[in-house]
Amino acid sequence: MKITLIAYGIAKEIIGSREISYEISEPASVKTLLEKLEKDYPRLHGLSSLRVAINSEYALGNQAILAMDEVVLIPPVSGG
Amino acid sequence: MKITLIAYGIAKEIIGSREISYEISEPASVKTLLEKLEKDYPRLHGLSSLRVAINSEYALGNQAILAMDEVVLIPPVSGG
Amino acid sequence: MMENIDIRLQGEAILPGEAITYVSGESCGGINVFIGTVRNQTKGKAVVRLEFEAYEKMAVREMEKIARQVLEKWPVEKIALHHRVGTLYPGDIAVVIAVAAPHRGASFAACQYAIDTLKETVPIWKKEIFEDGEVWVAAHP
Amino acid sequence: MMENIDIRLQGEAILPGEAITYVSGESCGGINVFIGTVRNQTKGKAVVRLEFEAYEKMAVREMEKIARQVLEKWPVEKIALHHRVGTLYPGDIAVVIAVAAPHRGASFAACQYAIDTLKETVPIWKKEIFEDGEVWVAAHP
Repeated sequence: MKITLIAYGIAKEIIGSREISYEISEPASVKTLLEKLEKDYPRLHGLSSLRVAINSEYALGNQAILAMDEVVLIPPVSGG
Repeated sequence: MKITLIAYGIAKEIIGSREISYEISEPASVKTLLEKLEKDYPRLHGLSSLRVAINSEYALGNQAILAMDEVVLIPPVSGG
Repeated sequence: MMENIDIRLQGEAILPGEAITYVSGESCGGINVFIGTVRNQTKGKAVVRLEFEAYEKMAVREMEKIARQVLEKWPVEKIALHHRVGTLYPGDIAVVIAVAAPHRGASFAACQYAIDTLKETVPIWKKEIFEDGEVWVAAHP
Repeated sequence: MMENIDIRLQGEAILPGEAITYVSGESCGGINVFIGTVRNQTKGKAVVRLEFEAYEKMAVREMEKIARQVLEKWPVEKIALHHRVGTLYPGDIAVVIAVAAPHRGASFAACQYAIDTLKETVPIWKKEIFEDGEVWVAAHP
């Protein structure tokens, strides 16, 4: 399954682009996505944290990812 | 000894004036002043607190009062 | 002695922006500001106006003491305490305290200490005027 | 749903007076304001500028969540959260939070909760640019 993956902050720099098309095997969850990402982009592993937002909400590890979801990588936030 | 007594807030209303000339017996202290005042103006006794400032500083009960001191009655403050 | 401290006791309207501008600077990361305003009611009774009076000389000294304590107790860069006197109406600003610090935790703690202490020690009094009477705030138990 | 809540994520300069004016009202006695500004140094290294970016849609939602939590947890009348994005220089304002409450204790506690939570949950990122390099703040342990 191909998803559109969006990345911000340092995750965007590591991925190389704000938005990429990314292939993941089904059934896909946040956990399986993160495992594949950390293999493809080992520098993600060095971050203090890496969360995933699905459709503008923080997602849990076992949450399923569907093809039409807006999937966003959230590295450590630093607003304020 | 005659002192000039200055009063603010509700203490001014009870004393009847911002400033009065007030006779106290020597040796005078904050404590003896307050005792005489509460006899002369019993309504002072009903206040939540009554402090005395001498020369712009809060005074302790045993502090002496001299004729040239600026003596000010400080009822409960309510700034802010 | 008064470096980094701005104390004002004023009859004119307080503008919070003046305290904020005074404490602002490139080395501070957090500014906490407390603005005390006149409420339109006290225990359900409509307030018409408030009359503030101050033992001015001592009030300024006590505000200076608070400011110096804040600079000693916390890593604070600058502090402004502006207090109004005279007649105020609901919505008017009675006091503004602004505290700038390199980090936000200190700015909150110092600002709260400043307003809490001001309310205990600074010789300023307010009388609430209602439609049918008036009362010196906190005068009686 | 958005009554008494003013959320902004903006590229233009933030004016603290706008948040203060929004929350002001005759029924509140205390307003607490936190202003986060860009420091001119981090661990002794001079900061040239900061670049803020936000996942805007979600950032606004998370700021709204914080505001609603504040209105549920404390007797707060109004809250404004204004956050800047884009390029900022030392001294510039990155965030302003203003909270109005009938009594001051709630205004302090609610404002501190709002900034603490914003820094944990709102998807906004800043990169510090130094003379000789740049770093995404908090990215690495």
